[in-house]
Amino acid sequence: EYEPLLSEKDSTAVDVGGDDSPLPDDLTRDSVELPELSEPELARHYTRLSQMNYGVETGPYPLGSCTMKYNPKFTEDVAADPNAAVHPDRSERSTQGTLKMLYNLQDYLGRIGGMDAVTLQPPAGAAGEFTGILVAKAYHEANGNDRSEVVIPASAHGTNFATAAMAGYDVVELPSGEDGRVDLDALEAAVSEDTAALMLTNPNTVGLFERDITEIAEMVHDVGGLLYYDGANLNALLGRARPGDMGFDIMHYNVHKTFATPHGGGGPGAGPVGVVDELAEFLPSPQVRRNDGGFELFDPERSIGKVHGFYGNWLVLVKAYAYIARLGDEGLADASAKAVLNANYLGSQIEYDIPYGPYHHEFAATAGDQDAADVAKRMLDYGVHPPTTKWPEMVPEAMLTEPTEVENRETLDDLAAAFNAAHGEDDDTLANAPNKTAARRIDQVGAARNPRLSWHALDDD
Amino acid sequence: EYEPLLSEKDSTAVDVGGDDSPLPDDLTRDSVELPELSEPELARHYTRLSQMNYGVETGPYPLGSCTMKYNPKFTEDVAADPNAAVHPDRSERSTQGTLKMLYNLQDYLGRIGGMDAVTLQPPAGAAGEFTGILVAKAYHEANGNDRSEVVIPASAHGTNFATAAMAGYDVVELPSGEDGRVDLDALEAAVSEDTAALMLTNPNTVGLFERDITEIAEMVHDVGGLLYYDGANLNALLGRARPGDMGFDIMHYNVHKTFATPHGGGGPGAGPVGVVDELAEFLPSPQVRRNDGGFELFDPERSIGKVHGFYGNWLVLVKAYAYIARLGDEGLADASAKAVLNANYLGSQIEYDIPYGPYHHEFAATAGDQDAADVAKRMLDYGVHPPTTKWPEMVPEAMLTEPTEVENRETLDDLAAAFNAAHGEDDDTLANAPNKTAARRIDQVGAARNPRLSWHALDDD
Amino acid sequence: MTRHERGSPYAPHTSEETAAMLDAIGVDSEEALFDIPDDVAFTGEFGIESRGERELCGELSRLFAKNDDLTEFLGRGHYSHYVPSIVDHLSLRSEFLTSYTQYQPEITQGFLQVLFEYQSMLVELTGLPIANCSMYDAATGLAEAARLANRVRRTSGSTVLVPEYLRAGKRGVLENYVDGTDLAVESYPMADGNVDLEALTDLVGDDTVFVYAENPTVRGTIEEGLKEIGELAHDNDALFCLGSDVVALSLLQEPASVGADVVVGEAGALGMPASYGMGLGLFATKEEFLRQVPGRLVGVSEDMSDRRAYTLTLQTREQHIRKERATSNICTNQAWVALRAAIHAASLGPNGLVDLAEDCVRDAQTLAARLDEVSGVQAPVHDRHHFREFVAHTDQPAAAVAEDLEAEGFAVHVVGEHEIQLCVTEVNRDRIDTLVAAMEEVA
Amino acid sequence: MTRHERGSPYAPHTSEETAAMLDAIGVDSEEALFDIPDDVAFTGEFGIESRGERELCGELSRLFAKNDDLTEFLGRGHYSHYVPSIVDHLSLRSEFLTSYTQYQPEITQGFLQVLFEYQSMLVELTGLPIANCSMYDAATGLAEAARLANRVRRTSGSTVLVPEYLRAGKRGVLENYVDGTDLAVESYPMADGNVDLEALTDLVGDDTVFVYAENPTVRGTIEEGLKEIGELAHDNDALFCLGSDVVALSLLQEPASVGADVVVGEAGALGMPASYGMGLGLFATKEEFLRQVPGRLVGVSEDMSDRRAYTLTLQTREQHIRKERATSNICTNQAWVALRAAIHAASLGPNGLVDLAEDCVRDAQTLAARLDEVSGVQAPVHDRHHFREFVAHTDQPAAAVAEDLEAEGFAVHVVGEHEIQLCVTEVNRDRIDTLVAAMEEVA
Repeated sequence: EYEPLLSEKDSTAVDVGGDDSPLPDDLTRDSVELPELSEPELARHYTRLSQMNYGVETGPYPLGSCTMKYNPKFTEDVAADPNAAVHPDRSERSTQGTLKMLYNLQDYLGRIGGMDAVTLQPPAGAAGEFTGILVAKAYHEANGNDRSEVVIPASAHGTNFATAAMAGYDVVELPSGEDGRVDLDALEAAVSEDTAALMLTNPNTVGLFERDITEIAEMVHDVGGLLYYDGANLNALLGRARPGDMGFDIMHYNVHKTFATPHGGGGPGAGPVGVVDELAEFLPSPQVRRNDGGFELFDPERSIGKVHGFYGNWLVLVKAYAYIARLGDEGLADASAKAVLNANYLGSQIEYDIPYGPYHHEFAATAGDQDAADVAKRMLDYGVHPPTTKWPEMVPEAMLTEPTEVENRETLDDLAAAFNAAHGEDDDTLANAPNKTAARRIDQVGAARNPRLSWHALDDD
Repeated sequence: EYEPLLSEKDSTAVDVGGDDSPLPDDLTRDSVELPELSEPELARHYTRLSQMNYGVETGPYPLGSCTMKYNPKFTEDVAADPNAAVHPDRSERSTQGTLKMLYNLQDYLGRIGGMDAVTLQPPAGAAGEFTGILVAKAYHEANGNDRSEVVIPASAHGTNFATAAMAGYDVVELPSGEDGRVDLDALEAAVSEDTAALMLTNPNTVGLFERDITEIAEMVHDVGGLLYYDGANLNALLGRARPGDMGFDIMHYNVHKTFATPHGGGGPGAGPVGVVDELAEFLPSPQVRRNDGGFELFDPERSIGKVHGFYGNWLVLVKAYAYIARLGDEGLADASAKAVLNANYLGSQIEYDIPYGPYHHEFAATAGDQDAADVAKRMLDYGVHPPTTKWPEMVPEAMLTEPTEVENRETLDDLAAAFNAAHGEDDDTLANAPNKTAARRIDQVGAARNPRLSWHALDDD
Repeated sequence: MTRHERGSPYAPHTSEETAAMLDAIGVDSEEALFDIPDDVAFTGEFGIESRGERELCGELSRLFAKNDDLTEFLGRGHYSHYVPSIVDHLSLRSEFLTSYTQYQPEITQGFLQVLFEYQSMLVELTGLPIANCSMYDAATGLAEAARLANRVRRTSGSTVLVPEYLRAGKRGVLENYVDGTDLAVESYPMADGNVDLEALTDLVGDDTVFVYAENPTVRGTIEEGLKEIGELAHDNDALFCLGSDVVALSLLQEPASVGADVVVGEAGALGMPASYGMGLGLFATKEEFLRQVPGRLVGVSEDMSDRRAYTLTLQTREQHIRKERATSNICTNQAWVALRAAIHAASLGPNGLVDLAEDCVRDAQTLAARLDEVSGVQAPVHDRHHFREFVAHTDQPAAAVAEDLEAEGFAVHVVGEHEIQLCVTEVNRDRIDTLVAAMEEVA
Repeated sequence: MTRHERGSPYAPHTSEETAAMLDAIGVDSEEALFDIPDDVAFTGEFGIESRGERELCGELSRLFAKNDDLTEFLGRGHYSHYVPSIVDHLSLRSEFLTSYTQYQPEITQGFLQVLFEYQSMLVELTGLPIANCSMYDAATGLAEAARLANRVRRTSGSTVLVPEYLRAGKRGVLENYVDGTDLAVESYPMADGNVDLEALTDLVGDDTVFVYAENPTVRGTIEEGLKEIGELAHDNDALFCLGSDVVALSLLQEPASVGADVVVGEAGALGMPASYGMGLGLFATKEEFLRQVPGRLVGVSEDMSDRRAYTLTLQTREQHIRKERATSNICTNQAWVALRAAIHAASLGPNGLVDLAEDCVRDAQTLAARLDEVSGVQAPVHDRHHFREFVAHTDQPAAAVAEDLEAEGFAVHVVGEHEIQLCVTEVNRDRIDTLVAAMEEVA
């Protein structure tokens, strides 16, 4: 099972510089030592490694809040179009195809989110959040209205907190209400003239719709703050509700969950940001707009500038566009309907308690007396990917589960069976799981205590 | 581990005909019943099935005489060029690119085999043999010289016998000499005025070079017969010997072994056939030749006609061409050198006897008192693909082993370790192997006794 | 890219490793391993220059760009349907693409199951209980069918009857395959595109071994007298062989229902783009001929744990066991193309498949009607239902019309002095308007 | 293609299954599962029409064909090298492409090992012991480096010094990333393409937190005073950050040897074709800053069977654990691009990598010399060694020259009123002759 490191297969040191070098020796390094292997050896290496990796074509991936749904194959072909492989410094005149696609995607995203203007530049969701908060900051500053706080529900994604801090804001954490939603009294207490923005996701991180969203928006707007929508859960609402209609001023889109772009083991992603008209002038540079018979780039009047060296993760944007165009209105609405159906069906079939509801595309079950992380490890033995565990903290021993619309009933039943099998097992069994995977339980503490982060570090062992 | 059949996942019957049909009901069938599944379900189905399949990127594949070597990835890209995806009935004027590649490949193959003309039409090696024998037959008939026999060494590939029989010839089987090569006395006895051809492979099927090839050729030519070269083992000789120089009149090329085209689990292949000048006029129609500034198709004067409905397996030919052009003279010669080196190295490391030598690209070890097929099954447990077993029959309990040039020393050592581990094991262990594979030993007799050849047949169980 | 500067980029040996291995063998050099007499040793050069991967990809890209960029309205046995992206992605998985024939079923269950499913789909589409896991193409399938008839024939006859309208390539292959037997191939006439039943009745007799008909015909017409043809054949102890393709089979009369003994044809109409005639021969037949079937068969069995398992079976029919008494010399077939066709068919499902086939009828009808409105063109020539393609009459010489159309960017068949043939599917459907406009210019 | 006529083609539900599932849940309809107040319910339409896969592929193919077919001599931070075919084939394996972040390491050892190997290659190339498994791009890498400096700074200062010649995009990102801190970005001047050491000496002081230099510079010159820059920074308790790319690193002075505290830059120079600026930010640093590193790190550990195993580690630096006290908000990074870069680097091996880098020097020299012979052009402008690219002076206005070149099929940068910049690698090397010919026409 064990696949050696490349460096264990070969290590070849090559001298650099010398008589044949095109550079004087003082401008070159001395040597490079790396594996030198043939193509057949590499093909086997990476093929074997791929076999030691779980993807969504291996089985279900119900990682709540993260999750993976099927990535349509044709979107890869479209993204590989050689005519689309252009350099970012080409003239606008010579890249009308690229600009048109970007324009269309800006337009589609605006319609889907109920937003007036969209930037495609942020290269991931967290970068989208950062962009959105910078836009909010620029807006307040433009109004001569420096504010110092961003309000965030305790159950929010960790990125919200980190993003606000990166932008220089103090974070005001909002405790959850008893029903799992925003507590309006707590919100009242939290917002003030110092509030730059409230960051919210809806449905929230346990799948509940914030029913009081209109009041929430009013409360934030009343103190002059802005409402930021974390788009992680927009996949629950397509065609049924739009952040713009709920009173949000800024939002980012999660393209892998909502628009089925592959996650590639951790990226690349894309985090387009939509804003209401009033904020459009602050968006990053450049944006795409129509001109006579074509498309052009322009810098919004009071642009915050750049959040990516060029135009973001182009290939990901192409795939998102292709997905949206493939599904259209009805397909998008159906994707949300089936995502919610699947979550509710799966929730109805498992023996663990689900404290909060009615939930939409995901639910947070509790492992109760069991350790949620152990339950997850045990589920690996049953051949499925487990849910997200121990988060959000408002649910003790949480198992946040999001099956997506692409699973069929049989697979959901398999998932339920895995949950239910673990439900009946003792702590010892769970603590020693998994047993059937390529690697057994991995020592995380040891990894952090004695960091070995390259094959060079292994030589020292 | 078990993956259900598509039909077990879904079976949907669709009525055909009726009011909406563009055809009257008497011209249509009544219904079609097939699985109706979504793309995500199909992606998982075929991905799982692929995981239950061994390919050359999984590990070594030393199936003697058949074998698999690494199939360079770029040849797939080249074959997928949309400009090459043309219909065979296009005009020659509009397919100059296609014709030029075919012309170049004819030319390359001629140089490599020492042949004067080459047809690319046969869609597999066996079809190449058939083409070659039909050419021989046409030649003899054109000389008013009907002949009835084809002489074939007992150790030859089964296709040789079947091919000769398909073409209407009687087969004269030639026993092997004691040294494993053609016995000249036996050959003398076998050839006569009735001999249309001798079919020979060189190195032969236990890897030995037929040292007396010049005398063999003379003996066959003296009675007016032709010498046919089965190209299965040409991969041993590239740049060191050519069938044309040895006196062969006709040959086919094995593109997957010699030129690294993928075997696709059983095809498509290609079996180009080369002939000496005298036989060129009998080759299948059409051939490609140069004309003023371009390329054109033509029918050889006394062509045998067609052996494929169109022009053969185009995609395979493109890949073979790309491989040859990638390697060039030195690469091809080195491929043979390393194939022979690897076979000899592996042979030197195993504990089984190898009765015949000096061998080249492959060797036939004997399992001795063990059952060769059982040894092979046991090798599966050691994670490698086993050799071809029980063939050729001249070696008792033969294990014909051909590692190819793409294996490195470490992999060859792994293979040797698998051989040697089995060598020390008892019959019971071997007979119960494999134990670590997705399926255990499969009942072949039962499969043939009670043939169930479609999912419809399973319904009857 | 490789550790030895010269030589094969796909051989992993460093010179140190080579030396160590030679040492282990006990020889001094690679040359010492070759046992080639001097008089046949090759000391020359092929004169083939090695190119780097990048250079070669560029070279071949430029080479294929020499093919004109034409919209093809071409069929006649080689068809283009849209191949869903999933087919490429899944079939290129190296576990499938780089595997050999399934001689070790325990580690090749995946491919065996795919081939079993492929056979099953053909069984469903033909209504015949046995389908092999492929022939090279439709032509070799037909030829093997005639040879099967020869093996099982109950008559002393030797005549193989084929339609007057038959691709020359198909007939040529058939003639070569029966060259080693005493079978002789003869044509029967067609009437307005379809089989001339009266003429066929006159021709079929004691001497007839095999009657072949196509549906749709090579001219795209849909046959109306299949049952009668089958009865004619059977009444004379001949086999009835029907030629079709995997898309047409999903809509047209089920071969079993009209008495077909063997079905051959193109299964590569699914799974493959236009590929210069590369095909996938389908071959299905009745239970009674099982042991006479050419080519490979995948069957179900059990493993030692009594679990269902797949394996190549009935191999005693095959050349590697039976040698000169084999049913055919075929071994390598078109397995990977069959895998692609199976994935394509599975992607369509029965609804998609029937829809696709119905569109083949409708599109041909639409295009024929559009062309019929063009002055100087009458279409279709045959007063029949059509599938995918049809013949049109041109007042101008057909060759000139085709040449002019080619200059306008379209490829069509020339099938008579004043007859062209056109094939339309979803891949060129949206070019109908421009084709008609071009035709108005040139006809 | 799907069992429900309308709706998502990627949702497998038949209407029967949907009904059964609703029944199991105990509701009547999908609508009943949505808890959305009427006042915010959306009842309109997006107006986005669904297209079939085939139609959409055609539509997008035609769309991208609107991009002109130009030969690009473009660089300035986004580079095209030939990506071996193996990179595409292996990286597209769905086990890699469709996996999520490795939150369950027991079933994602494969990707973790790839990322560990990627980190290791960067450690080798930079000489620094810590490399993360990616930033979004070079710009965000630089920006995160400045933020790291801010967290670890030993001075009370707040000045971040960057070169006068710096891509505007890179500087823009940096400014946004330090917007929430009290850091301020200032430029230092360049002299003949490289760092003006004297001027920099004058500028660096107590207030300096971070000194950034690039090698090669954005104008393609190879820096000669790296050691001095590093010493200047360190003498003032500032961090020295070096920007480079993964190809250049294999040839030019090793960052560790010139005192770099952090190395950032483009690793996407390997593994990716031109992709409109999509990048792969490399980030390497010293051991002492380990716990301040932004982004993900893969480390080695053991499993319960004491076998080596890989895992994401030191996650307490990250946002999902540490929230507002995280080192950065980054979570999704460019993992798959890193995988591609690693496969590309492994395909090249150290010999191939160094050869490639040396060619970057030679090719730039060749092209500059060729252009210098063209009347009206002087190249290179800077009397330095160059890597991949260089600035040329044009007697005509640069914008006009670039526009005329574009009409001839070439894209170049305009970097001054009379300055263009050109980048050459193996992918456009064979177009040098035609470029020079075009330049003779237009210059």
